[in-house]
Amino acid sequence: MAANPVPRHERRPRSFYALALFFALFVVFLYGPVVTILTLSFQGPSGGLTFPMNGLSLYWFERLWSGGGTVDIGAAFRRSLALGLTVLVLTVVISVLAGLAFRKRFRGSAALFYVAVASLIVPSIVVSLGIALEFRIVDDVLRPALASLGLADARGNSLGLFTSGLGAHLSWTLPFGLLIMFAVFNRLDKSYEEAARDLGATSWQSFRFVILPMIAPFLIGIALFGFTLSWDEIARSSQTMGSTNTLPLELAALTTTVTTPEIYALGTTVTAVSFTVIFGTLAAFLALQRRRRTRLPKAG
Amino acid sequence: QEKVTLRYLSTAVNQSPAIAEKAGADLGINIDYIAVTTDDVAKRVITQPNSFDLVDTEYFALPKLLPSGNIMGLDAKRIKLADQIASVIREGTVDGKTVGLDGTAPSKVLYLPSEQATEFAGEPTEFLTLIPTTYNADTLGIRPDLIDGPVDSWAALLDPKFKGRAAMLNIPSIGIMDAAMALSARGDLTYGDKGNMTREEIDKTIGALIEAKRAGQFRAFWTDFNESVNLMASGEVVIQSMWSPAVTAVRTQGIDCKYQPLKEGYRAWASGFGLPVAINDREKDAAYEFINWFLSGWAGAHLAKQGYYTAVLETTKEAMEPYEWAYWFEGKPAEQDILAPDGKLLEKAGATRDGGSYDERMGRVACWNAVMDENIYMIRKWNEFIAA
Amino acid sequence: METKAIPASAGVPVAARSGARVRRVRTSWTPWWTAYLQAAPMALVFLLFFILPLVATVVVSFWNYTEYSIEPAFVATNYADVFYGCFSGGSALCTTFATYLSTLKFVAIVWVATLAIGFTVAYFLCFHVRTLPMQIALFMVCTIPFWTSNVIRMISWIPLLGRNGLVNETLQGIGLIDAPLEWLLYSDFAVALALVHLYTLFMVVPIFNSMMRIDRALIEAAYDAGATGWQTLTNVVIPLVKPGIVIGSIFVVTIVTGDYLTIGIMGGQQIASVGKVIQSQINFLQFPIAAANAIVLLAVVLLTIWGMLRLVDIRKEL
Amino acid sequence: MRSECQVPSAAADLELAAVTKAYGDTVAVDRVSLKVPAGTYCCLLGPSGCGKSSTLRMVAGHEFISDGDVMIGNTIVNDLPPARRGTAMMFQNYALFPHLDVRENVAFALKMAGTAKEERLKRADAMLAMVDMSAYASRLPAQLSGGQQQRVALARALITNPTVLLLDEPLSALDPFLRIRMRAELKRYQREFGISFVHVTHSQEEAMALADMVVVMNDGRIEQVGTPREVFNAPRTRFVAQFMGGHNVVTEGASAYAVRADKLRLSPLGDAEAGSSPATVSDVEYQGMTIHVALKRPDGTDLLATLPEHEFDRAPVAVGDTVGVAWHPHDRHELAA
Amino acid sequence: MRSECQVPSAAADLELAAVTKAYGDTVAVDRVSLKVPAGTYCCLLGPSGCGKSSTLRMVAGHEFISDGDVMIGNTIVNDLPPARRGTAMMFQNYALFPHLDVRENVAFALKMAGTAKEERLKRADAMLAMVDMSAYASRLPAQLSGGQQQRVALARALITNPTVLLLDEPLSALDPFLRIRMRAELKRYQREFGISFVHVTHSQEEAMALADMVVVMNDGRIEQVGTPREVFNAPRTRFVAQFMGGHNVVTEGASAYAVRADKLRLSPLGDAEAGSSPATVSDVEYQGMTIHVALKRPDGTDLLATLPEHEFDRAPVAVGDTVGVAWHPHDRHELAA
Ligand SMILES: Nc1ncnc2c1ncn2[C@@H]1O[C@H](COP(=O)(O)OP(=O)(O)OP(=O)(O)O)[C@@H](O)[C@H]1O
Ligand SMILES: Nc1ncnc2c1ncn2[C@@H]1O[C@H](COP(=O)(O)OP(=O)(O)OP(=O)(O)O)[C@@H](O)[C@H]1O
Ligand SMILES: [Mg+2]
Ligand SMILES: [Mg+2]
Repeated sequence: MAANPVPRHERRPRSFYALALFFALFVVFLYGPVVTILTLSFQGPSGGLTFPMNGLSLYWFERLWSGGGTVDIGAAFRRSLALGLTVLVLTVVISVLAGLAFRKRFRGSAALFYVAVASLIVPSIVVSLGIALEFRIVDDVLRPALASLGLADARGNSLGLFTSGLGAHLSWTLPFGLLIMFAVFNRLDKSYEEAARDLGATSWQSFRFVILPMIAPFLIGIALFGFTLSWDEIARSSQTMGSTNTLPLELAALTTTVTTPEIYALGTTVTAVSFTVIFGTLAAFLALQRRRRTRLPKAG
Repeated sequence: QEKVTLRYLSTAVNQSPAIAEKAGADLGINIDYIAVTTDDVAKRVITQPNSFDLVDTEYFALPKLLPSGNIMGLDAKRIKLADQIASVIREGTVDGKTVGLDGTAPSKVLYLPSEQATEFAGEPTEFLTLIPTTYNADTLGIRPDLIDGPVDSWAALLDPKFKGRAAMLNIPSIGIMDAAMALSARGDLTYGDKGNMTREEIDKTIGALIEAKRAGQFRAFWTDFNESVNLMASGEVVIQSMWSPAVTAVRTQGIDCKYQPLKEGYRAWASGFGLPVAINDREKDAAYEFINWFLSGWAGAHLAKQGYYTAVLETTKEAMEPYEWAYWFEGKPAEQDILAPDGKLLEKAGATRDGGSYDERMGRVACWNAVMDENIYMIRKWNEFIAA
Repeated sequence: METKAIPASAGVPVAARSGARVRRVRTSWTPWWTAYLQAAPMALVFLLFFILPLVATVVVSFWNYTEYSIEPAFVATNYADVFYGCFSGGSALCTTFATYLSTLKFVAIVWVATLAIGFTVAYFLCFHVRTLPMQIALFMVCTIPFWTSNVIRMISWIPLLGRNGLVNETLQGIGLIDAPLEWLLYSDFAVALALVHLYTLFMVVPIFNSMMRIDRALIEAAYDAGATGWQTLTNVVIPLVKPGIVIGSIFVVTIVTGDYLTIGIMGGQQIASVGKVIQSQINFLQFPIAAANAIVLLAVVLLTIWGMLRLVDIRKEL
Repeated sequence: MRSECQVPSAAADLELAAVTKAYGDTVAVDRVSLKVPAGTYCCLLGPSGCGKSSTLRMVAGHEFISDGDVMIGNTIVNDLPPARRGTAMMFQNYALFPHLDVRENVAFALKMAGTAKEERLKRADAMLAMVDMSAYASRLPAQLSGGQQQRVALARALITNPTVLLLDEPLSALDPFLRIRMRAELKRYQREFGISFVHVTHSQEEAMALADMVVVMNDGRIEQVGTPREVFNAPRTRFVAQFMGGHNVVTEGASAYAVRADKLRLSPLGDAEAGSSPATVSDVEYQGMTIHVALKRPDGTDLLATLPEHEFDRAPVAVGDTVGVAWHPHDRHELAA
Repeated sequence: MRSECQVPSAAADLELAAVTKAYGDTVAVDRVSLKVPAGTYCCLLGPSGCGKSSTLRMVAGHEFISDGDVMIGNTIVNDLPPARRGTAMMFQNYALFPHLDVRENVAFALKMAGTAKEERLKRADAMLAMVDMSAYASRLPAQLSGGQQQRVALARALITNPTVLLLDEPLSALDPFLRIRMRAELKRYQREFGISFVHVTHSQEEAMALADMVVVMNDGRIEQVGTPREVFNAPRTRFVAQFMGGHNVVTEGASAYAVRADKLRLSPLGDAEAGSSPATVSDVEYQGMTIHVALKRPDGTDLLATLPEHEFDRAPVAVGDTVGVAWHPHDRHELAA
């Protein structure tokens, strides 16, 4: 009865091809420009900011590395890295704690939630200005008062990488962390905690031995968010970093001021760091998953 | 004891790694550069007075900085070459003749009655606000290869011939003076003091700028030295007010760029070292030591070879090759190839410097960068121009 | 029932209990304050770095200022300055309105563009890519740029769009144009392009998320009822992804409204934006008027969001 | 035949000819041929993954047919879009549009066809009246109970006047009590409308209660087609016997036969009847009217005897007892495989 | 009595005294009093939302008791944490820790109690051997089938030597075939360990098959407690009769009585037996061994008759036929409410 032994082929609708083309163009749009600067960063020593390429070399990377440029990128790089890592750790810890709190009922939970969402949607420049003002007031008003009590230096500036800067970044990363925690905990059945308690685990044990291992892969996600959001943050950093600049601020300043392909070399380097972090995280995530699945010999 | 570190706040353009290196070798002092934009220098001085030990800022910012009480007078007695500082800075004269003093001329804001004063003295005293590092006279930079016909007046900045290929300096207090130079050159307006306009003058100036902007005169605005270099080098812009070293920087890229002297004269600027009130004694001593070293020749020559003028001309001359001095300061044709400090070729033998000698250039200054009394009003109007 | 001895810790023997009782009802095995303790760090961060700064902004917006200091006071002059000339009836638009208009123009352009692109991309990923691994892989391809530096992504346009940039050279090379296109860089076009490039992902992600939640059976049910592809889109898909659209829109609108960097760099510093105004006022140390501007900006953004939220309840989405 | 024509649809036969569905390399449906006469309640029955849904969805047009033909009436519908096949589908979770109210859900197909608003709402209301849901016309699906949702889904499917209604596990989302009630309703509607229902289920109880025609599937193929009684009383294969439940499959040499659990007779070992063999009681489950006695024969075969309560009470057995178990030779039913 | 003591736990009675659970204003469990003697298999049976889970969870200590007392042995455990009550709970989806392998899951309670690693793994292995899962000791839960997971969950719960094992719908996650198999295993383990099982279900079939003691709940209260046969044969209330299924509730004046569906006898109207009344057949459902005939009396009462296949075949009826229906007076069972 089966007349044709070869099954028919299923045809894709025409819209598929149109949309696939659109998608391809979108990807080109997304990556194309970055590819140009990646290419241009390998200009020869006499190359300029635009095509055509004048030779092919690592000259601009060397210059960047040797600090031959106008500003100390290395220091900004290290500052951003330190800040990013601090933000990463704090974001993970604070988000997990808050996530745990939201599993229970407590007064003010709705308010806290709305504040978190608000922190996400209030324009960053406003938050940044607010923090700068707050610290200005602290310095202008509180500091002399504290100084008269001998508690602080009368002159001084409280704005800084790890005071206002850190706070500004947390106000940006924590809402993301919290929302991810919601997603994670929504999918985490309460019966696991009950089972742990049933088996004699204390609250801490139940967190340490049950909840934490179960949510660990998602914490990697939060960590990634925390780090990259901080690593790339500009608007909130703009007024809050005090006497130092983070890498993106430095970059933003340089975009208009550097006259050589060194800026592209820098761009390439920064992109490389981002990619390393992303793929490192992904690899860690996958490794965790795989270990879960296959760390054990197949039995029976 | 550990080496002293001086946190040196200024715009990026004033921060030569070579100077830091040499100072480190000569004095055993670490120079730690903090690079920010011109506006930010002033902002830092006011809001974060203890975030630096030495500031290199422009004289025109002083009327804003001094009242904040964050800047301390420098003791002239501790500056060995204090009385050899160029007369144009000390007195506003070049070769005995008074130059144009419109705006915040350095001579008006150089002296303080006491170390901690918050008002200017008005006459020479023992305390100096800033010790000059570099100064120069600005004019229009052009791309002769992309422009036909001569340019000889500030009016060219607003000339519709350069529609879409001119740029404006977006530091309001300086930008408006460029505009004023252009407008008065065109004969549209006359000003009492271009550096201290009345509201009416501001309104008219900005009105004219808005008109030009709407007509598409400007390609871009810039706020930073290197930005102007980029715009010029990439050919996006063919005419704009420029800083002399910026022209030099374009030229080192092998691009034809001219620092065009104009019949109305120059807009001058000067910047110098200041000390924060909050400085500690050890850093203060080091700062004086560094300033004295700075004035002693090597640093001056290093900067002069980028096109800046320096505080103490005598020591600069000593530290330069005669042919270099002749080219940079005397307006003579270069006897040999002129090289930048990093060894790149700037000019072939035989070239002369745009605008001629030091005296010719500084002698023809028409006004100085300034902060006006109506600054707040002016900034609001400037924002209107940006928004237009 | 009388059996063996009970360890003292193992509870209260029946006999030991009094008859009358008012039960104190526990509701959890963890002490009541645990939740507060756990929420405290986050609450504290938001208090210190979000609530108080906003309060400070409101307060300072009523202060006085000079060139170098701010002074506690209660004056409305800053607001008057913000709206200087706006209500005087002059024919020209005042600076603030012009600035907002310019900013809103970008918001509108970028919103429409990101929505169109974001929706199409999400739709393709969701309904035309068949296997989940492929969907995830392509989704990752779209999201990875989001994790890399915004500044770098922005400036990468410059070598492409300049007067002597790649695009102009190419177009001239193939003889499509004989003079370089001036409007490619330092123009509204450049700004819009860069903003779309930077922020389309903020649309793609929530819309994709909403779309993935649509039960495939609903689409089949629509086809079953005779709907064409387009009818399915307008009658089923779009109504169901509305929450995703709203969330994406909120992101794009707030970010673009507050943006000053992209508009600055890509607009050749020639284009005004509210963020830039605030930023330059901060640079000139005019904190109180910057604060007043920030409050006005905040009000505008919140009003917009409030309007959007009236369309959709996004809490369901979280 | 096409759904656009708004007259009550002519009943028509549904025929599958060697229909095959391959997902990549896995063959989900393997050359299935089947004829469902007009007006039949047909149940596709089988374990999870046996290809029931795939078969149904190929008929509906939601799955591409890899090979073979689907005919409705005398039209090959392989390449027709779902709405033009004269089929309508009721989805497992009903797939009601959550953003439309009940009336709009029901009127959806008419709206798509461009019927004027007034007309389509009128017809939707009429349809809702038929399924007794008029009172809920302006509720959203989320505000309905499972049974109510089912009725709306039914109304929505029937408004297109389909020739064949396809139902994919329509009852599995309901709780057991509702499930039994809704079962009766489905059967009633099928009778009233006089069209064919093709109903996918993995519950043999459901299939037996509802179907005129049961199609037992396994592993992409049809194992047996017949009336419920045929299938239950005369399972053709070991698989069918086991899957239908209530059967003991006894292997004897190379062949096997099935004996219904209620045909087994237990007797005390002492006075075992002829042909009985000993077995140990391994479990006794009370089941209300009947009692299940699980037995183990010395050779390891498990047997299940279902005894009416009164019969069990006459000679109760307990776990561990050894009893004689026997059945009439004419209750043996030989199996093909 | 405490779970820490590692000796096999003494069996103990479980007693609920006027236990109440209120969630805000809704009273989920309303003064329930119940005594489950040591070593009993007790099923809590009732429709969805009747408070079964709440009751069980109060016993387990996962829900706080609004009023009343829970006693295990002669200790009031109201304020004891779950692990110190001598209860253990098996969760509906088993709640096996997905990141721990089977052995670690089972040893979890011992680890929490601080038992040395070697010791606890040894005991876990012993427990796994008891539930026949030794071969899977180092698999992760995700690599197990539903039935295997259930056994692990059982082992994990039993390793604490509980006095009472609490099970909340332990079989509902399984497919129907597995469900029946696991049912038998649960019963076997209960017998082996000799402790009480309290098992929540909404399936009367499950309850009847398993329980020594069935507790029928409705609306937060207990409707009836008894052995499965008592409850099925002598439902105390209309609710129990209806809920257990297979019963007809006949109202006669103010009182009502129940008649089991298999006690109804049908006869052709012509030669109706004494006491029979006419009724119309509204549905005939084939159920394999039996046939359900739904009837409607002229006064509107619905009746259900369950006939063995052979009896139905002797005098088949079809939908629409009118028949006489009758039952023996001694099959009437008077209802309290
Ligand atoms: N989209 C798909 N891609 C690949 N394989 C599929 C797909 N859909 C179904 N299958 C496979 O085809 C086989 C038959 O699936 P089908 O859904 O028809 O089974 P079913 O009988 O409906 O089962 P269930 O009772 O679980 O719904 C299964 O082995 C399934 O894994
Ligand atoms: N945490 C809670 N908050 C408020 N009400 C609740 C909560 N848990 C249960 N209820 C309500 O209490 C009643 C009894 O719930 P319970 O879970 O005990 O029922 P159940 O018999 O187990 O039902 P099911 O068979 O559906 O599991 C229900 O009406 C339910 O809505
Ligand atoms: Mg299926
Ligand atoms: Mg329950």
